[in-house]
Amino acid sequence: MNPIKLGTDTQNTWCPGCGNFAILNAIKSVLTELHSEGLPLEDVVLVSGIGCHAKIVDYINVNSFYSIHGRVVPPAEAIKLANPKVKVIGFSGDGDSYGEGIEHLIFAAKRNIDITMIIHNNRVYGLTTGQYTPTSPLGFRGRSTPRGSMELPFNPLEVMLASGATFLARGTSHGIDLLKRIFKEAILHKGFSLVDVLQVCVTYSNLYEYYERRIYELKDYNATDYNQASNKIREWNYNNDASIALGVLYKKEMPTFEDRFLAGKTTEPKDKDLKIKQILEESI
Amino acid sequence: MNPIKLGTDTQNTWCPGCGNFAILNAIKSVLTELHSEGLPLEDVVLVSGIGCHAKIVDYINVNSFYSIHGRVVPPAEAIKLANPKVKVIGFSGDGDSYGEGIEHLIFAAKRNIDITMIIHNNRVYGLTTGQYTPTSPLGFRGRSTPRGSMELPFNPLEVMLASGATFLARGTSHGIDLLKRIFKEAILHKGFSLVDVLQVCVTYSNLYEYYERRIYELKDYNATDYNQASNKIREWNYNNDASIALGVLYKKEMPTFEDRFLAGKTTEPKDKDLKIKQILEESI
Amino acid sequence: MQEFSILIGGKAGFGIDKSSSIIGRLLNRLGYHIYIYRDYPSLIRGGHTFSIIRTSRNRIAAHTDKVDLVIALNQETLNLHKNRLKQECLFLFDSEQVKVDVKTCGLGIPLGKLLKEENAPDIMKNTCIIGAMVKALGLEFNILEDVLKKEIPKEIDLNIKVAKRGFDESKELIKIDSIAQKSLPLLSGNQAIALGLIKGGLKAYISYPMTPSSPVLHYLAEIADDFSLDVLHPESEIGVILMALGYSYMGKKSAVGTSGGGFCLMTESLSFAAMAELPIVIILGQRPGPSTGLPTYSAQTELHFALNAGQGEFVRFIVAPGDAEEAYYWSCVSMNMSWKYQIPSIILSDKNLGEGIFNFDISAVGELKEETPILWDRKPPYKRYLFTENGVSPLAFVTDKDAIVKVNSYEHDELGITTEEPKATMLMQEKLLRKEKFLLKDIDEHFKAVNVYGDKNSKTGLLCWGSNKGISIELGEKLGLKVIQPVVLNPFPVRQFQNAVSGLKRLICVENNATGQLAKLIKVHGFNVNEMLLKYDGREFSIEELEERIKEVLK
Amino acid sequence: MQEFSILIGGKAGFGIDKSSSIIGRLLNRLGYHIYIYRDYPSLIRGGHTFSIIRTSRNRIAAHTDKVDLVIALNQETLNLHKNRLKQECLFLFDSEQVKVDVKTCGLGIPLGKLLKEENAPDIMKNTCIIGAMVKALGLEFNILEDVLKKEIPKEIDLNIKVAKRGFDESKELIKIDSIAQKSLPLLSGNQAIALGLIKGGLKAYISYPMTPSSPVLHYLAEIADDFSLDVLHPESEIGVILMALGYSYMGKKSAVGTSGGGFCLMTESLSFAAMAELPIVIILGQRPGPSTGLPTYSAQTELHFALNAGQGEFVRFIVAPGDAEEAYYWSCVSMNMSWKYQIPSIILSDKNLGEGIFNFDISAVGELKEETPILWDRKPPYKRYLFTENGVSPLAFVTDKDAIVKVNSYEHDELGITTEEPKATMLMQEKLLRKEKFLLKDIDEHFKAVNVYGDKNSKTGLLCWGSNKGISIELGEKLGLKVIQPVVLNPFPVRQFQNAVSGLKRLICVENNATGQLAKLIKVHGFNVNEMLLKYDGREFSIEELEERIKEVLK
Ligand SMILES: Cc1ncc(C[n+]2csc(CCOP(=O)(O)OP(=O)(O)O)c2C)c(N)n1
Ligand SMILES: Cc1ncc(C[n+]2csc(CCOP(=O)(O)OP(=O)(O)O)c2C)c(N)n1
Ligand code: SF4
Ligand code: SF4
Ligand SMILES: [Mg+2]
Ligand SMILES: [Mg+2]
Repeated sequence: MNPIKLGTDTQNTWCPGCGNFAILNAIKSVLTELHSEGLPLEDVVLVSGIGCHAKIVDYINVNSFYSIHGRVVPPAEAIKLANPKVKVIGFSGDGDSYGEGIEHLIFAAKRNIDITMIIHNNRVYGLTTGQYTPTSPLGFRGRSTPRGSMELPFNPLEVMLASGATFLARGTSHGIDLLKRIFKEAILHKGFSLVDVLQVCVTYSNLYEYYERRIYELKDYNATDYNQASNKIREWNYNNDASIALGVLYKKEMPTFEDRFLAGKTTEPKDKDLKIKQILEESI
Repeated sequence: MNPIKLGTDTQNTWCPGCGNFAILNAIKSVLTELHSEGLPLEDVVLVSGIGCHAKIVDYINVNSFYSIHGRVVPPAEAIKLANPKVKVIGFSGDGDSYGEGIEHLIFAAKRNIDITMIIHNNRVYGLTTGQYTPTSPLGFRGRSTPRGSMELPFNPLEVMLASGATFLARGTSHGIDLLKRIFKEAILHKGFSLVDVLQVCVTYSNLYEYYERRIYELKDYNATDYNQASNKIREWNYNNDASIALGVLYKKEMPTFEDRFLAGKTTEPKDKDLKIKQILEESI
Repeated sequence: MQEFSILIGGKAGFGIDKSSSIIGRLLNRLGYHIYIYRDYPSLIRGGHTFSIIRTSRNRIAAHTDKVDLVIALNQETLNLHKNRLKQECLFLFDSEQVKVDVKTCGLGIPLGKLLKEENAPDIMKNTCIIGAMVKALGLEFNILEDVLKKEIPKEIDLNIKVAKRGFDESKELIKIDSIAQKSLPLLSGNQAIALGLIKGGLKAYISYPMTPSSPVLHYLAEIADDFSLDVLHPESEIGVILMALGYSYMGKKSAVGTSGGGFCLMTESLSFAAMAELPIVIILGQRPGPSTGLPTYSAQTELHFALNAGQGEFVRFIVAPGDAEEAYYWSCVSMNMSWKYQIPSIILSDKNLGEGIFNFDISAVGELKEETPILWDRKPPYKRYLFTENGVSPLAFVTDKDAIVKVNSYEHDELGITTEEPKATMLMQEKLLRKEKFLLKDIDEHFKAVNVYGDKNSKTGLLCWGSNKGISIELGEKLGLKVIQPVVLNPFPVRQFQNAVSGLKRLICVENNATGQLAKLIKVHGFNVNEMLLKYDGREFSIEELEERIKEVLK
Repeated sequence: MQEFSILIGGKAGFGIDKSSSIIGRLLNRLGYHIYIYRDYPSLIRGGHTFSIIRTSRNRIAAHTDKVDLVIALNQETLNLHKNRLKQECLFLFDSEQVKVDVKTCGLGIPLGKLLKEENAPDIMKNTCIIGAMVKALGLEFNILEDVLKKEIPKEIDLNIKVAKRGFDESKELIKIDSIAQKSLPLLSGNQAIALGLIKGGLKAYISYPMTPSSPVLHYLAEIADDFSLDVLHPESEIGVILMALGYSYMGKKSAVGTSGGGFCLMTESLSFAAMAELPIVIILGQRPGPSTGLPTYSAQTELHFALNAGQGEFVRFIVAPGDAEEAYYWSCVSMNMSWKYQIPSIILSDKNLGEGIFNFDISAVGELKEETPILWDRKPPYKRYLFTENGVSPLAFVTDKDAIVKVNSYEHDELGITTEEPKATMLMQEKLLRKEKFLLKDIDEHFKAVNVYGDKNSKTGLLCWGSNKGISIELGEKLGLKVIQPVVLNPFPVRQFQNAVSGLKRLICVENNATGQLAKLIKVHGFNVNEMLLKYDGREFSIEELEERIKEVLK
């Protein structure tokens, strides 16, 4: 195995101190690890949406699909179906995938298709200069809500659980070791996995201290117990002042969509033209 | 109060035996009742999407907004915000609102805006001649899935609960009395309410007998108990062979979006031009 | 007999559609050419549905108002269509459902009674009356049997029995001869598109149901196993096109199908496809709008939308096939062009083309093969957006060793990494747009992008596009007019079009819309039409109607 | 001084934008006309951002490449922009960040040190250097104070202190006089649009953030209370436009704002709005595409998309204002037209118009008032889609007694109930399209839809649209050319345009795109341009650049 160069020569344009750096570093280190364990990097595809988070694909020297806002999931699914041996990792924002494109997340979870979604959940639209998102707390003063947002956030992990996701985890951008462990486990999980990363946006929603006071890592926890998972996931609702559990919150083995979908798949006919001819003959 | 004529002269084009008739009759009778209790019918707006279900608005002689496929919820929300005294009832299909437009449902639930959504959940795309939907069982053979659908359905009530809905109920199209009771309670509920109607499509997915064997009505049930509701909602997952509970499954009092949003609202300035002039002066 | 038409009608749910296929096949096997026009409202049971099966010794692709035989499964059919009959009493009807007034006329069959005697379900009424029709046309019963086996494999024995009862109850009304002409396959335009895409190398078809394109989804789902296709129906049209782009990123040829409303939802990704240079073929089945409009009827209203959809400026290939052979041919070519130039292609179809039934003569289809796109020479470093003379960069795909394949919706450099530099932007915009010149040259030199029919010496031209091809040719020949049909609509084949119209004194444009969309398009290229014959009630022109309107302007 | 330009640059996050507003206001108060060009990449901190504040004794709306003063908050600014300076050493810089090579030149201020001494945060560097600039321009300190109070209400005392330190550390480099001209308000194009909509009766503004239109959302959210507006930011652009249509159904005037990608997602509802005859105003802020493209730069690439977006055929009103007054005026008119004709209006803006800062002279804006739509006469039965001569049906709204208001995306009858009848379809399609004739007449008779400037006797015309208005006028006047600017782009004001170009020998078209979209549009109406001066790198033309290109073609 050659030493690998995972960085690109592109200038990084995240704000100094941005939580995205931790995600970038964690994923690079996980990819390095997986590579050293035998995963060819040409079998990896990174997909991203539009937002600060999405720039991550410009910084990693691996196949990538820089999609449009809110649309990380459908190309990720197709890439998996087109070649199930490929590891597909989607990077998305809370505006991107919990807002504009939530429907795709729900359906990917429902299908239990084997892709990994890493959500840079900074609870703000960073790149468009600070508006509230679906996970911003009630009363969040952003540029579209100067009087404070009028809606409660939803709990994305709860929504994902209800939709059928088989791997759900939470990390923060200031706990890089945990992030690495979670990312690796998520990528290796066979089925739909989502990691909600409480990523600190130093510019528009600096919750560093807020999180510091509340987070704890799960210990002695059975992630395969649905009821326990459901309760743990609902412990903190992204608005109240409860403790915030970090780690793998839920995990279940289930048939994946690609297993079902590709199961009966035949190999391509040698003589396509002959088949077409047959069809035509039957149409007389 | 004059006797009211709720029907239109339009020819009904549903298949004979279609479960939509029950929904039509139930809602007409509820409107009649509400009218007799003092609700002016000009304060009611019906909104529908596109699909067999959606034709319902052509058959009721009340204000209506016949929207496009998947888009019942956003106009319904706006209508409520534009005039909070109006009762807004949305009629949608499982293809319409659980498929094409699921994101709007999630956000309306999240906002807890006071509209009522009645889902004609026949678990098939009726009007486009029988394809699987998000609530069709695994293996459903529709025109787009001749080998059987490859995905588990999701449980729409579970997704709605996770999204923040404050009123969730289930009825069937062959239990019209229950439907009437549920519809009325849903309409009177202050907050986002959704009724999942297991509506039989006699042509493409005739589950009449399947339901007949499994349904039961909730008795001695406390719909305000979240845990009980959560379990009850998950008792039948739209795919397994469990019993199917009917009635109001969950109910919670919460501030509505329009309460919050319109709370600080000022009345329109008498002299708009003066205000504009002031702004201009401040811009020198 | 030179030509012959049958109208069959009843409520939706009576199997009118199936019946028309059976009748079409039957007459097809007698050696006639066939065209079937289907007219049905947007509902599942009830309402009024009818089909006109027209047969002729010549190639046809249009229906006539007048028919030779009406088959009425209900009263409404007779009431609505009686006066279409060329000869007063040539109709067949369900004598239990239809009351015939004034004088006894036509031939009534007691369908309910016959079915009951055979213990057959109501849904077989159509088979029964088709049996009766076979006798009425003076044909042998046995020719129906095989057709029924093909069309209704389920409960075939009972169906045959029931048909035989109808046959026995009937009598000859008119005599149809079989003619010595080879029978050609019958395909809907949608089937032809599907097969053309397969011919072009389709690997994945992704679609959300929407009339009039859903039949492509249904058909490809059915034959998916035969061709090892991935056929998917995901959550929405937005999901559809983005999935398709995911496939094409992986080197798997993909296509999507929809109608106007769904196409709207795809426009953002159309623009993305162009920027990322991801090949994609879009079937855009037109129907009357705006908005939901008349879902099960036809229109030609999306030409300019297709030409201009999506933000930013980019190259797209747009074709409007006019019949099954062209649908097959140009669908394959669209796939080839999308991959050769890494651009989106749009196949402009409509309900009349998609759901009409045509004879399909593969020998009349030009030479076709799936083309291989330009591939990377495997010399690293791989540059996904390498600048080249014609703007097309060689392709590599994920899992190719030493190739890092980065596609991007932002403006990007050759490696696919985001850039906002003015100079880089300019160069990349020019790269994108440069393809058009080469594409146009390619089309102009290697394809018949503009067809000419009818009386080529006439000074009057009938200009048409898409599904008006068949009717225009027929009337052009009849009335001695030159017929011009551009199939490629973008990039517009100006030279070929110029040749086609040169020498004309007068150009009459026939379109299924209210504003004259093709007329407007050619105006940009400096051509003018003299008259526009427009129809925008959702129905296709009948021969009589268009003939009259042409004659009016020729007066 | 006739004119004077300052460039201020640094990293994003340094407050360059705010600084340019402060500088603009300051100079504005001296009696100069102002135009500010903002150039920034799509990132939040870092990168390179700059603004050019141009002042002149005359009205201007364009920037020059050459500037009189550069204010460099970092090294990059100096490196990149040094050679723009008219006089070599006229720059101000942060002496702790910027190394000046060769000879000591320019004026360095130790910002960090000064801030530290005042215990002020880093973010106030810009205030400090602006203080220094005030001295450098030979101005009194006190004129800055009031401007700072307006622009930075937070921690104003510290800001003033810090500015004063900069002032004291500085020295006069050049002398700017105040001139005896009334100061006009400064507005961005986006603000002017917002205020114009309010003038037109806006009740609800709904938007999902997207550059370059998000500032309209931010601004309206801020002033919502003052005008009792409902300002909403929902889940997606699809939700946005459908909510807006819900409001307009209820009789509340609504508008939405977006850019190309978001507009794509709105096209399905644009078509719906047309079919249901629900008024709606859409702000479409253009930026370079295709796809995500260059989010923070500018383009004029959506003209044909706007003209043709949405399935089916329908009438839309499209305007492209060229400066703040026009933005205000035509936004109000758009709202009026949408409600008068019950059609969608599109305000074609772009980043340069939307985020550029202009002087706003309300006295130069034409007569304007919010118009009342045609209302139902309250005689039942109410027919939402009553056939009328001009196609416009009187409006009633929910809660109106005895009116049942049914709107429908399907083809429908006068009551709003679905129909699929051919005759009814035809009539309803004609009703929809009939409005265009009346709208066009209205525009032609009551509005200046095509503006003419420059040397009206010149035989050479400069054709422009949207944000190229200002630069075209300036150069037209300088070079003696006639300038033609159609503001209404649909329905196209052919008569007025004809008048504007009549007598011209030569027409030169200036556009920020790569294909010449306006040139193509006028071609449909029978007009041709002789030359196209196109720019498609996302940046706006500078005076020098366009002047040179014009001179090149005039040679
Ligand atoms: C269809 C569409 N709508 C809006 C935008 C503008 N836009 C770009 S990034 C963004 C928000 C991103 O927020 P999030 O996903 O949370 O990413 P972050 O910047 O916070 O990492 C928006 C609204 C767009 N590019 N496309
Ligand atoms: C954007 C868009 N996509 C697709 C369609 C076609 N379409 C019309 S109805 C329908 C399915 C309706 O299914 P459902 O909501 O379950 O209603 P049902 O007919 O079963 O009552 C579809 C896909 C459409 N009208 N618009
Ligand atoms: S704005 Fe926030 S999320 Fe974006 S780069 Fe800066 S700190 Fe990170
Ligand atoms: S297709 Fe099904 S849902 Fe539609 S009208 Fe018929 S029975 Fe009802
Ligand atoms: Mg975010
Ligand atoms: Mg359904």
